[in-house]
Amino acid sequence: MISQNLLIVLAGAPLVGALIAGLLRNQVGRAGAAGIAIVSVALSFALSCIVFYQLVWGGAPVFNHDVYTWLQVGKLTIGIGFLVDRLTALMLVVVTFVSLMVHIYTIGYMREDPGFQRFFSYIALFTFSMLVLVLANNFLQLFVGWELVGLVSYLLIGFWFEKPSASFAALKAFIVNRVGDFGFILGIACVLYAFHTLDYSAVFAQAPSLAGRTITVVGGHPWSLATLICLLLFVGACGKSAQVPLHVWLPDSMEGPTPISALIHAATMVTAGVFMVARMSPLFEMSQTALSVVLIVGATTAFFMGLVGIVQNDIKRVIAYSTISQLGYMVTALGASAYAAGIFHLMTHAFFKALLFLGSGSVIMAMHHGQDMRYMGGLRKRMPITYLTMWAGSLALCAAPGFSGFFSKDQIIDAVGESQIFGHTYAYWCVLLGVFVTALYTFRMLYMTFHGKPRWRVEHSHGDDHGGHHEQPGVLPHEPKEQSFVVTFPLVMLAIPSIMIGWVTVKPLLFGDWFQGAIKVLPAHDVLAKMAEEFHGTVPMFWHAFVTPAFWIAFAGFAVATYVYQFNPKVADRAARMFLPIFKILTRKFWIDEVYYNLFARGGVRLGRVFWKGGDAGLIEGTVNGSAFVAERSSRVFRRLQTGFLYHYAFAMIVGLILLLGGLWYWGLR
Amino acid sequence: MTHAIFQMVCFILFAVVAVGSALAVVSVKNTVHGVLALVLTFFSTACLWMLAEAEFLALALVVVYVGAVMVLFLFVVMMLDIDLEPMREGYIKYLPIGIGAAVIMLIEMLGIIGIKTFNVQAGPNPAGASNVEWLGQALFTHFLLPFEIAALILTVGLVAAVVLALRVRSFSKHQNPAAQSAVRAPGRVRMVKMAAVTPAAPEPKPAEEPQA
Amino acid sequence: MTTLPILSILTWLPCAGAILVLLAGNARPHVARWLTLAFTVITFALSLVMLTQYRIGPGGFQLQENLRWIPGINTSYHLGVDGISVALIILTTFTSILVIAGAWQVIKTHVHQYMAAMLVLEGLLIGVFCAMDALLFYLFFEAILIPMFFLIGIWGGPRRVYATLKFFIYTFFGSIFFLIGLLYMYHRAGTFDLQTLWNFPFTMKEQSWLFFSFLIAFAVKTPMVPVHTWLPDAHVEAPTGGSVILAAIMLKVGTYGFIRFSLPIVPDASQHFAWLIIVLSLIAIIYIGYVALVQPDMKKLVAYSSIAHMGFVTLGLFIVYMLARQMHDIQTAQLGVQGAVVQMISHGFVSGALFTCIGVMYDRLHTREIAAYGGLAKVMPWFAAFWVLFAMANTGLPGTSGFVGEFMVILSSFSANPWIALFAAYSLIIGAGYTLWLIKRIVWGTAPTKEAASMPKLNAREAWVLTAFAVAVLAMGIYPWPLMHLMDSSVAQLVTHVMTSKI
Amino acid sequence: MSIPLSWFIVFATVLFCISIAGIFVNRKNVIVLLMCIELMLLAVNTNFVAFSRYLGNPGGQVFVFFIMTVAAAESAIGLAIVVLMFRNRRTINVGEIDTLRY
Repeated sequence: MISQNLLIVLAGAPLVGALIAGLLRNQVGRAGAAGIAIVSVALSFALSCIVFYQLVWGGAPVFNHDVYTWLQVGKLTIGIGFLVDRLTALMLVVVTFVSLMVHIYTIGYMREDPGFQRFFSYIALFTFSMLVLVLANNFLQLFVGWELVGLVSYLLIGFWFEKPSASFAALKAFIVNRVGDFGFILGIACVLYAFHTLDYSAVFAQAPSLAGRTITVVGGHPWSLATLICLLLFVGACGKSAQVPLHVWLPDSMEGPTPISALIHAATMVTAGVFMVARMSPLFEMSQTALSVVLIVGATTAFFMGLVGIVQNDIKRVIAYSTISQLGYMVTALGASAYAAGIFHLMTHAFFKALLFLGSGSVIMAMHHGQDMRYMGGLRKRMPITYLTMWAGSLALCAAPGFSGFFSKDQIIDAVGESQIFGHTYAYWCVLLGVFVTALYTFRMLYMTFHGKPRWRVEHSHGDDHGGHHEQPGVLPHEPKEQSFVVTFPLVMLAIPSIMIGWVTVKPLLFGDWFQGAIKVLPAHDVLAKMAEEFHGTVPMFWHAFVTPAFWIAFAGFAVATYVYQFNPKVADRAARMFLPIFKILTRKFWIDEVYYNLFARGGVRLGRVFWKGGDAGLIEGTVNGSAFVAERSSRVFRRLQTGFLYHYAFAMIVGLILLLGGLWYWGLR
Repeated sequence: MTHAIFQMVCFILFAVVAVGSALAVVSVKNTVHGVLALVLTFFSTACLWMLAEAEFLALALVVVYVGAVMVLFLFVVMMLDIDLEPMREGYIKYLPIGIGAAVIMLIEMLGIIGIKTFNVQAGPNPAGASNVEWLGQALFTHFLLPFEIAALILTVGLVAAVVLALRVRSFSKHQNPAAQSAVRAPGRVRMVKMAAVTPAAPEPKPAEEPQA
Repeated sequence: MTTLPILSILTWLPCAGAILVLLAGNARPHVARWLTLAFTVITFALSLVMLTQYRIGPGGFQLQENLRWIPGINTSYHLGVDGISVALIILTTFTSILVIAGAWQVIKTHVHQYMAAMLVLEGLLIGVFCAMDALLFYLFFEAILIPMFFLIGIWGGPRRVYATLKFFIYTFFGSIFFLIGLLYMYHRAGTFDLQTLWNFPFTMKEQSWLFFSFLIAFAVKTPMVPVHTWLPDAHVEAPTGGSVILAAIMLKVGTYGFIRFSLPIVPDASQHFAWLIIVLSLIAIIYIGYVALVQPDMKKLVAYSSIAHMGFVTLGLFIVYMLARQMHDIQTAQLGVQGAVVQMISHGFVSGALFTCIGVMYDRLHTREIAAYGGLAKVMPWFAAFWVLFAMANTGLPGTSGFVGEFMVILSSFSANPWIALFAAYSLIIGAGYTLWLIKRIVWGTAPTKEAASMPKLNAREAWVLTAFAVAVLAMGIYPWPLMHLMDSSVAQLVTHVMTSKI
Repeated sequence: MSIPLSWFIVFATVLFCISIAGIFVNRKNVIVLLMCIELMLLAVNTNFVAFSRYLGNPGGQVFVFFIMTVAAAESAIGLAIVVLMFRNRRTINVGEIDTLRY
């Protein structure tokens, strides 16, 4: 039995940590703030492990209770509470573990930053928000957590708020996320309309009743209610999980400090969309159309955003596009009804992508906050731990057999192959070719960063003619060197699950009924069940990998990257010239940013100006002030009647009298 | 019968005089003559009121108007040294308009009065012997409050006329007893704090006289 | 039940205080300040006493006081409160304290008169929320204009005369129609008593006319598009305290009027014309959102955002007909009305806080131009934190009060028609757009001038005021249930009343 | 009494119209204007007297009494104003008194 108090402590500890680190930052000092935040998150992690243990091995039943009533109108009651089933428990452990690692890492990364305490406050607050989201037992609380993580993401992207690009990126991230939330809240409203409740268990219990229910949105055309709900909710997922076309904020979010990129924009927050769709599996299963949309969007994201990653030069942006692409994989899995595979990839991805980000952060620190890979290279010897762990993460990312990513991604590809839903062929090719792309950009990044000759130089003297050499790319004041223990420890800690976790979890997670009702799949869609028939254990799966196309495609990517970036770098330039149009499209990221900026941001401002000057100041104020003007002008005319001469007034009176008498004579005597 | 004819003749006589003198009021050049013509109008109208058996009012008209108001007019006209010429300008120009308006109004009024009332005859005099008694009965019973108010209005009119016409000569010297009796010590005496031993300092400026 | 006439005391105590404060005179501003603060605090305490005396369970109108006032026209001094009014009264008394504290040093000339005007305003506002007689309501409704007129006209900015006149004539124009409506109702029903009028069977034609007479008055006051243009001007010119009161409470008078007059007295006409209000509300949300986006003046921006947020209130109120009458979904109808009322309260806190923030900045640099500020996060870190909090509340972030009302209204409007919800939810995007762009320009970045870079930090008084607002905003966002519970039965009664047709 | 009512009324009407014409033609002389007003009041009073007699109601005559009171007060004040005006502006020409002009 899971105790409610334990869960409150679990969720509340990071909040308390955040409040102390944030509000009392001057009182507790730098060390105090870091210590409190880390202890609070460590406590959460420990409790998460306990919960996980109780649920999986301790035989505890699913916990589903409200802590307090948030809203009550008539019979409708919405509370703040906890739903802890195995899906939640898995997320809890992943979130708190990665968060803990990032907390520790932050001590090193943010050492010299004046906003040290603020940073700890934010990430602890983030952990709390994420726990609220994960633990939610109703749509309202889900939305609360959903928006809160968006808030913290906003604050952290804009952490270095004096940089205009950072505050712009923060704004962009928030607003693009809001576009997603716009769909999400409508989805919630639709759920309320359909079920008259927002409680998960009640909604999911009634979900089958959705079949055949319709709603008329556009005159005369009944839409399937289930499809509408799912599509609206999926818009939210698109925003949060950076799926096409709402992915634009994630690359820009790299303006934030690197630990944040690892925690929020790789491991946890961006996977909230995936988690949400998996959580809503009973609803999504009701709509074939919605699943198709999910599948196609996910596959498109997986392939095309990976392509963009190939041409990026900023090390963090490469990983960012990789994240978008991997999120695409997860979403594709969801679309193929392989929710468990999606969640599984979510978990492995959390470990190896956090690892990659933290590793890149380590590199960035060594390069004195230079992020451009064109000025890196040859760091292999100088940063061995970072180098090795980055290799481990990269192999996991590329689904090298045996690494965690292999187990998850291979299953996704298989699942998509098995799927019979509309768009599955397209999706299959996308995810398959995506493997090549993944390998290509991953090893490109590795080679450009760690291998080859150094493209940076060190200048010790401060007084030479290169005035501000900090601004000059590739010029370092010190030799790059391996970072301290607080940085390498999390790298190692994350490398271990990146390598190993797949071996122990693939079988239970995917092919046992591990989630026990947290995820519902209709038998007709159950691709994992089909795959289970062909699954003969983890080790055979490992060996089987070498005969799958996915492996060889990935290997091709690896080979191309090795040839081009390790042995013959000129090829890259030549290729760029040869395929200039394609290269251009990729470097400009399909012009999506430009289109959005001009259409929505600039267009919005222009529209606002038109409304303001034309509508408010023109039409309405024109009418209002115009009526005043007319009154004033006419009174200017009419006051001429006031001549001030007595005889004019007398004359007017007599004329009036004559008229009056005439009227009386004419009408009065009838 | 002869009595009736006599009355009618009298009426026509006085009416003609009244109308004639009224015409003179509005047309003569000299204002003093105009006032005198107005006096005549009042006199003849008072006679007409006599014919209507309103003896009290007829006498009051003579006493109040002819005796008081018209004298006032005469005083004012004679007192003020008025250049009459510019006031007559436009007289000829506006004469047609004035006559036109007057005639139109006359026609309208007569039209409204109509021929129907032309021969209405009066009954016996309700006042009986004494018109004054009849009027007094009404005035001091039914109309007592308006009567008092009228008295008040007259008083106010009197005071107002005096106040308006009163000329305060600014150069004349006089005392203001109210201000004298309202004065307090600070208005007269000014306490000055001084050191016991004064070094040779410049003479303190004499304080301004506070206003009484 | 106590016999203490608590509502009368609440209404008239501040007015009595105003006289006392005036007696303090111009020479002793400090006496005036402390006296005013004392009166507002006492009034707030009394309003809490009222809260304890109000029995939530049965709902309905309680603590009633009914005295003959002008028997000749059958009108009486009739006060009473239901859950909605209780909430609004507490909002009024709470905000008044903060307004007084906020204006402590800021108002330098004629302090005693300013404070007296504020006290009178507070009393009259409480009076509006208690009045149960239409004529009494009208009296308070109109009388509010007087202190506000002085507040803007005397302590306002450079274009205060224009703004004052515009504000006054605009609102007065509206209320003339209201008065005509009132007189007609009296002519038909023979009384001004609200409870009688609620149950009086007006015909459809009468209802339509009355509906528009109410609409013009309350639409101007709320304000709804297209009669909103007085608000930005009034806000820009008003002193901080005036802005706060205007945004936090006075706008609520308009929507409160809808609740007390339009909905219950002319339900059939309201149903018939609900589409009009809904369309206007949606225009307010979207169109005004875009207008707010491009404002170069902070106060105007927040003023426009107030209009957009009031759009949610009117939307929530008039959605009730589609839900309750056409779809027979009383549950969701209640949700909508409840959301509208919650939004009223929440907007009171949030806009009040935002205007206070702007006032704090204005006191330092004496400009409201957005471009004059920047990098507040570095210059005044705590203040920046407050800014971000209130801005987030303005965008309707969960955990703050701004979320609750919007969420409920969007949820319920979806059941009425998905398109309404779609347009309403657009505020999520556009609201975030204008608010956070403002934040980006003033809180993040770097200070554009040396003056902006050396603004003094928050002083204790400002910090306390903002903290009080922050606590209110957060408390309402995290645990809105008590507020809803307070109003639940009243809202339910309103919806039930609205359900029954009069024709 | 054998004089018909209409005689009085016609007389009053003629008097009234004369005074109207007088106001028109003497539009610049305040004193004559005042006199014309007196004339008008006289016409009205005559009507009252006649009606009072023919209806047998003392109210009419009482009213004449009041009208005379007020008229006396009015002409007293009017003349005082005229005097004051003359003293201040050395003229009573209406054409030169236009302070109330727009």
